[in-house]
Amino acid sequence: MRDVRVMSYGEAIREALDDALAKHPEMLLIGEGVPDPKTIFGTTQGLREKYGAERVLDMPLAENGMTGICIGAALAGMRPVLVHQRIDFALLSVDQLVNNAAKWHYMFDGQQQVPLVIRVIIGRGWGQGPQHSQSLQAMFAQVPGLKVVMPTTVGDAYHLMLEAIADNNPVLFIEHRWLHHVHGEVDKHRPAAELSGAALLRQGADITLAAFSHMSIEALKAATVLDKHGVSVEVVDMRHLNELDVDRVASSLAKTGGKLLIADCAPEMASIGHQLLSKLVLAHRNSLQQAPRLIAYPNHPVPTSHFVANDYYPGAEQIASAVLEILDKSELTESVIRDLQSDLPKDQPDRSFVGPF
Amino acid sequence: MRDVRVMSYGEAIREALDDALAKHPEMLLIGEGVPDPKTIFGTTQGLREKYGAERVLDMPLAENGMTGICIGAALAGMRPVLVHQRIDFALLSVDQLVNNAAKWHYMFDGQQQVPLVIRVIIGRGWGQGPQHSQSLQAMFAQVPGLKVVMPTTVGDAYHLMLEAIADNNPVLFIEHRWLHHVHGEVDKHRPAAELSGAALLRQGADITLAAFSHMSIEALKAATVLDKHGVSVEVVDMRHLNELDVDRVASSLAKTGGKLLIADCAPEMASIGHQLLSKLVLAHRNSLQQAPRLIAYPNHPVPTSHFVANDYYPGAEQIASAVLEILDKSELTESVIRDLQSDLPKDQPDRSFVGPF
Amino acid sequence: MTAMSQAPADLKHLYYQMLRIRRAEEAIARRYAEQQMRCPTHLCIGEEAIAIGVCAHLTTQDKVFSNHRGHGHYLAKGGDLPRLLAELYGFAEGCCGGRGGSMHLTDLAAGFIASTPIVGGTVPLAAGYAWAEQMKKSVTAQGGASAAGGRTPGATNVVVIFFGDGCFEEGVMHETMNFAVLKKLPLLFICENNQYSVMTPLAERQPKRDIYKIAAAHGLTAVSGDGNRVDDVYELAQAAVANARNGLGPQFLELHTHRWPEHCGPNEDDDLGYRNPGELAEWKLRCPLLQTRQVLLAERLSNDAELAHMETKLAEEIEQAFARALQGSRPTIERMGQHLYA
Amino acid sequence: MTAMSQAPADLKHLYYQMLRIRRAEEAIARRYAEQQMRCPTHLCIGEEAIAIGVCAHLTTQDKVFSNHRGHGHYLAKGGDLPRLLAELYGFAEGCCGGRGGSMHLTDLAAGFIASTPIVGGTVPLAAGYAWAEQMKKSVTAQGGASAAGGRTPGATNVVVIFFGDGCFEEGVMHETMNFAVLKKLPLLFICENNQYSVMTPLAERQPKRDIYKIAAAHGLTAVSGDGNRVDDVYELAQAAVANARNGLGPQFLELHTHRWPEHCGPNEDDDLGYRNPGELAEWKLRCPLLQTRQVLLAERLSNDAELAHMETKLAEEIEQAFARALQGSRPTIERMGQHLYA
Ligand SMILES: Cc1ncc(C[n+]2csc(CCOP(=O)(O)OP(=O)(O)O)c2C)c(N)n1
Ligand SMILES: Cc1ncc(C[n+]2csc(CCOP(=O)(O)OP(=O)(O)O)c2C)c(N)n1
Ligand SMILES: [Mg+2]
Ligand SMILES: [Mg+2]
Repeated sequence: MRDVRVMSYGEAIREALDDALAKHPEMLLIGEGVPDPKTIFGTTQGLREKYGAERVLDMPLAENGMTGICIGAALAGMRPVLVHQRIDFALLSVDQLVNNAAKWHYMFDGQQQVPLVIRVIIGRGWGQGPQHSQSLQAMFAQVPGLKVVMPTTVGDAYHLMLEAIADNNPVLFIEHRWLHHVHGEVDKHRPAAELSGAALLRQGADITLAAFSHMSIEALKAATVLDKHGVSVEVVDMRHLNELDVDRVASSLAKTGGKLLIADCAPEMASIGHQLLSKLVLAHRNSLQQAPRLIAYPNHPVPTSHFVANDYYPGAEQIASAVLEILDKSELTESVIRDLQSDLPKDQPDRSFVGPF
Repeated sequence: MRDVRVMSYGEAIREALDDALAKHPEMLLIGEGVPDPKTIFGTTQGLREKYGAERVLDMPLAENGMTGICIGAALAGMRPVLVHQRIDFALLSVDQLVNNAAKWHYMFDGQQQVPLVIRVIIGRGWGQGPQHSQSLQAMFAQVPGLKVVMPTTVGDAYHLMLEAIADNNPVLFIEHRWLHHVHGEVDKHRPAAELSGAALLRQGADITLAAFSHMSIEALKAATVLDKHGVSVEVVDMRHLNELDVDRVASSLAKTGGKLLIADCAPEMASIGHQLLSKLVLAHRNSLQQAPRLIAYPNHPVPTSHFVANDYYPGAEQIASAVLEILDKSELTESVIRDLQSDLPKDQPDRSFVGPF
Repeated sequence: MTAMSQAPADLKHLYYQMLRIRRAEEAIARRYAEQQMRCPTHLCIGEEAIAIGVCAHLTTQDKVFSNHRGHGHYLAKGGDLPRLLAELYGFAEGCCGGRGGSMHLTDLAAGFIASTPIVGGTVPLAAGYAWAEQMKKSVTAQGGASAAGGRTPGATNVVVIFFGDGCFEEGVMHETMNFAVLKKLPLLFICENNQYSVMTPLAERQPKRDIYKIAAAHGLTAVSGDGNRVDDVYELAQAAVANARNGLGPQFLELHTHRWPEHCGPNEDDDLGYRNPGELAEWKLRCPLLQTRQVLLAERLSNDAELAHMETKLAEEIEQAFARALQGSRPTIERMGQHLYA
Repeated sequence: MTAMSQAPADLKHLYYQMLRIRRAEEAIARRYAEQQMRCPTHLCIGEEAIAIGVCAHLTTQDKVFSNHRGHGHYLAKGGDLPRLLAELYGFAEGCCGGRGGSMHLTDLAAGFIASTPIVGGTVPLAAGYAWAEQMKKSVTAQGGASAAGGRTPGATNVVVIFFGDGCFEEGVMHETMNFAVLKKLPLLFICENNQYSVMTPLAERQPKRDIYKIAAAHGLTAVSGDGNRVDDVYELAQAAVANARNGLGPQFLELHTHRWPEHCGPNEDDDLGYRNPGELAEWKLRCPLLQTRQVLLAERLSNDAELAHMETKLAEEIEQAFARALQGSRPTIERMGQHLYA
């Protein structure tokens, strides 16, 4: 039986929260702005009205304390989902996340558990600048005991959110701001097995593109155009960050002749792509037949000025160029780039977006 | 002109702080316990008496606030050195370190600067357990704008501390608790050029061992014994974490036939060894001629029980075994391990250590 | 204009300064719709009296730190208007070279050190800066340096931190107050209590009790007042600045006010219904400009013609500031790669 | 022994409980020298009255959170002594399976949820736990569940958080107090003010003002008292527990006391000179046990023979607890790999 509907990524999150609130009477949804009229970019809309102000609530500006309070509530049997509108704010709560949430089950010998979801949003927007658009996923993905998921597709957003909430461990759920606008299918009866490991977003024969979050969308754009030019790209989405599915990448590489491009939405020095590549080399030394490449952001904070957004953020064009270089087909670059070009500035995900967030 | 003296790593830190306090009238030394009778494992001894209570001082238990206060003082021209007795406590200050200190110079277009040193101590001890012996170096090493140094030798401890204090940028200075007891030479007139990049601790021909902090000491132990068994190991100490010197590793590999072992003092998933390996593969794809290996801690928090310390922490024995496996000389393993074995429990750095810290 | 007036309260001058912020903010709001200032922008319309009433007592040697809602503080402290606007447009000539936008302002010459948008982020920095000022003073005092600007010998520069009621919930606030009292820092905490954090009312975030009384319990000299009366603010700040300057330790003012526009962006948003019905309208009646204008006219300190002249003068200044800002140049990504390290 | 006495103050019983902690701590200190308890260990000798006076009012349904100095709280709440000792030795039978040592204790059956050593780390957890208890009550109340143990209908379980004067400096303390008052949580903050954080005296960390008055300004019901008089603590805690139980919101007790041994480890360290001269000696005269014993004898509530009998009984219990603990088994690294995820 299938129950497939098309919706936006943001709507999928909302629907997952809705379904989970209905399913788990002990679930709480809490965060700055959760019940306000802007409803965290629409993702919490109507939930307070439906489930009551005791379960769907705002909170004081106290990220570390409130994280600890949610951990305490989780220990007592609640199932809190704590939302930060930007991952930058979660930096205030690293103490509670790393010292407590991630370790609690372990350090008390399995006697206690912390079913806690932390929703954080990364990514660009209108000149969010150095303190409001960091890409800190790798920092959190290296903490033993903390699960970190970063879904790309609309279907994954729905199902991984449900999974995260049902999980009896702390899960950091990372949404790229620009994914909220993307539309796709949600099949509520999708088998759970499809949610583990990396996700194969597109089959291809010439090269493996292992991508993260919004860069998977860019990778798909590039792949579509490259296909028209006779280049077949396989896109693997690395949605589980604390357990990178290198086996999946290796088996793709076996098909594509060991040619690998990694595309991440983070500065190079903060890219979890390094961990992916290293683990691949350690576990599947012969999987690479050619020099791999990593596309990431420059190694400095994000400047606010929209004039440099296009150059700061790599996208489908940079991915396509790199693919063609790896495949030694740079003669195609010019025409592929021409096909890819859009006149939408890179500080807007689509025409409907007019800031100021 | 040389001025060489033998001292312990802890004494070298103390002497660097002393010399820097004398040289920079604007330097402050602050931290919980800095002026107390235990003097941060001896590293701040006598400094308050010498430089006064205004410049050498204790502080309230408020890691985030005090980090911000030190940043503010640095903006106003002071040169604070803030000490945390354990890196775990620095997790409370990630907000100020990452959101402010690391970005300030950049985000204000170079108009302001933050000459700040954060001294943190990692490593083992008597059953410090999950919240008091984390190895978080990789988490901090991925932040653009934050310099991260982790010296291994006594000479580097002295000079890199002086450099860190004179630096007009925030520097995280990481000391492994067990290095404090190690003795070595300090040459006060050592040329500055010797401080950049990775440090070649031992020349060798058969394999390259890229190691971090206390694992470099273990690597040297292993190398000494392996040498007697006819195996020549080159040991490269990766002291600068935010700028891993992959070129140095690559040139060593050129000599040792592309055989690489990385040894880190952190859980595997939190190892900066992954970044090292990935960068190496990206920049020097053909430098590896054989499957590399990474030695690190298990992927879970550090359990307190001393009964498992020996198994939790890899050391010279594990390094030697791995070297012999890579070199396909496992027939030597038994006798090498025999030569390496010590009856000192792995929760003690030496006989003089009797806890409780 | 200078924000460094040491003269006794000249209400007309204070009015002019407030009006300047109001008209500048309105102009920003108007032009924001052109979609050329592409960064989050938090306007302070309705809250001008606090910045002006406090900064009136500061010299350029005194320092100010601020938060996401920083335009008013920046201008009140004497920050350069064209460079603020250029920053909003993302030009290289912006006060942060286009790196920060509205939420990151600086003008070192004016003593406006910085505003940044992580709530609470600048609070301890201000304390650290004040601590350094205090230490430096003790050094120059030994060297026999003279006290500046007619101040008592031994007086120091002061540092001011502006923040909101929401910010008061952050733990770092309390860590900072504790240290400030411990060290008797020459520091002023100015809490702009506008009852909202984004769209969340105070009652969903804090229990019923006074903010300033917590500061008082920490050991600060703390009072509250009407943040929409520039004369009140001026008076409270006068005493507070004098106290801080003369070694009496950190001072805390809780000033009640209200933001008129939406939290972030150029528009009003009363239609969203998160404010109590009639709340905004009532606060508009308590407009700091309106109230001051009434006094100025009632007490014949000014007249319609003079007030109209102020408008013209400001309209010109702001017009020119925009013109100047718009001549800015686009920063390149290469330039943006600089200054990672000092 | 049970820590769940609901009876009126039985001073003899309180004395016995305090003595039990004292003797257990002393035994730990003695055996620590054998270098078999290889973990940082913070003893509470000299501070026993607080744990006992507070926990006397709790049922097993009530919960306790604690910090690095947790042995006393654990025992007062009814935590299992042999499992505490086994934990110190690092055995698999320890209350955390050897994973935590002295600084990580738990006994869920007794309602002692957890102690951990990051200062301030457990403070918000206690509030979160209390919040959940409050919400659950509102659910069961709807379901018509009966109130436990002779309590007023509508009364809830309470949660207690023990922490030190140093901890009060952490921002998370204030974040937690704000939320606790906002939600009127059934939560007791017990501040053990022993004037030191490690070896740093209060005066180097906090200005002169009362800790509990800051809590009061936050809106908590807050009082201070003599933490070395178990009868005083008992009385203050009785009122506080009743208030919290009956919906009057969070309560704060600042209790003055002093730690006798070194901050961490089995020895005295008065020779290090960080305490004021004579300070420790004076506090020893105010020993909570000594003071109680004097009352017991003066008021003929007990006699030398009975007191001697207590000693024998406790010596036996502790001896047996060690014997039992020392039968523990060594955990393996394989076992230590388990339970990373639930
Ligand atoms: C640490 C942190 N958390 C959350 C935010 C999002 N945020 C930006 S402004 C703001 C409201 C702050 O309220 P207040 O301090 O009262 O200042 P106001 O906007 O009312 O002037 C919030 C929650 C942030 N920028 N930083
Ligand atoms: C966040 C953090 N900072 C520093 C420490 C080191 N430390 C352990 S106990 C302690 C003293 C705490 O003092 P207090 O809260 O008064 O408790 P007491 O030891 O006096 O009982 C300190 C600083 C820590 N464990 N956690
Ligand atoms: Mg506000
Ligand atoms: Mg104390």
